[in-house]
Amino acid sequence: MKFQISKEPINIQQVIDQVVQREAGAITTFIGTVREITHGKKTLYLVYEAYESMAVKRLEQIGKEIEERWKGADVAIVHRVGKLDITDVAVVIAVSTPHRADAYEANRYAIERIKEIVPIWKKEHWEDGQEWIGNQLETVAYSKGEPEAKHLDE
Amino acid sequence: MKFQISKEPINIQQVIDQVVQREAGAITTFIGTVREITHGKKTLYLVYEAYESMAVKRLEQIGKEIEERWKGADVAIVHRVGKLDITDVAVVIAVSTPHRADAYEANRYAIERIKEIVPIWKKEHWEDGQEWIGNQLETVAYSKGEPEAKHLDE
Amino acid sequence: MNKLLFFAHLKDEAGAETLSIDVSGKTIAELKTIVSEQHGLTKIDSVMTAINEEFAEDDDIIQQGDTIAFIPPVSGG
Amino acid sequence: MNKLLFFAHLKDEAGAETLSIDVSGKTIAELKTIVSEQHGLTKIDSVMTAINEEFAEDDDIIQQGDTIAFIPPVSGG
Repeated sequence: MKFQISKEPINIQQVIDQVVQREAGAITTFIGTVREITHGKKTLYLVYEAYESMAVKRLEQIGKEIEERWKGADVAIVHRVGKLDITDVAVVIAVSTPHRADAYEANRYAIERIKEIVPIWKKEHWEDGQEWIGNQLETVAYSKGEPEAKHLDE
Repeated sequence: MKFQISKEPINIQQVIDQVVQREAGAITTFIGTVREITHGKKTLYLVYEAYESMAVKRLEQIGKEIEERWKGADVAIVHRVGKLDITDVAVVIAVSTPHRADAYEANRYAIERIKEIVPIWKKEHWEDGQEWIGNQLETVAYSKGEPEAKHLDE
Repeated sequence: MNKLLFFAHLKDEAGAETLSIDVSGKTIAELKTIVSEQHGLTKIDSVMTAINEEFAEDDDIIQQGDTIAFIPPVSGG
Repeated sequence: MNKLLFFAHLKDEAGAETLSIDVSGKTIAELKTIVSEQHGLTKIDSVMTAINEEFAEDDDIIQQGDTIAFIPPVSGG
């Protein structure tokens, strides 16, 4: 189960364990956590929702894209859904590669692609309201291709 | 104890826990693992040795450099010493930052600096011999400054 | 019959998570007009669609039994 | 007195991990010549040194009680 949507807290070590390989000299992880302040506004908590069956397929697709682009890469991704408090872990991406430069690059590629093609949404809850967050861009069905440079770095 | 040399296996989650912060939206980790094949040669195991007291100081220095360069960054680094088998974890670097681009960049900076200024050495053991590995470069006491672009990406 | 799926704010706008409706033979573009007019979906141009969990284009034609999802700009990660 | 520390292959070459010797007043460059000639250290030019756990330069002068470490190219990570 290298690509999962999880209703339970993510066990980071278990995600890492899935990409351990004798050919790897480097494993990078990206851990997305719930930040308290965004654009000066205080978040109380988030709720993540996913189109689960499709989200898993798109995570698998990202894994395949990475294995094609970075030789010897191995990838595992788990995204959490449900209510998350500040500092809770929303997503864990683990990538192993023979050499370290690739592990950083391929990992970065994974998070950018997640923010483009994986059907997961977050609803921010503030003291004075709540809102579903979109990427605020004109979005088309870019099921292939590079992450867009203009993509927001939130 | 955010900067350590450890004789015992590294608990990755504990390293991550030290950089969790309410202001962070991203945590990256770099996990250096013992690779079986390097330059076509099969490694049986490695032995890491450190000038421990100085190594801890240099890790702390790297942490300070990062906190100065990347606003809001928090860093923890643990390097293992002793005998390590294939796939064993040699080093764990955890960096948290408000936004993800910084978490990748600062983490990459940390591993490059470790390979420049932290007095730790590995001895590779092969079927037909053993050797202490150096960076194979003309090396000066670059106690400050940028990682050198020419540095080998091993 | 076809099954329509609504997510995030679209679910709130449509007042439903799923909808059963026969739209086979129509294009995605035609279906977008329908859900926009009859089910109050706004900003439909920025909404992606998927047929059977694969991203679809506006001129794709819906088949009998297809599940169509309306996917607002995603915000995972 | 001063304490010299040898690591990695330098430890093998010097045949010792530590050495007690009085070299106060000498520069690092002078000490490098001494250990190179008297203790068989090779490739001394690519060896960094530290005085009391801080990297030192060739013209730094050694003080009474200083600990000097000979640091071959590092290979951690």
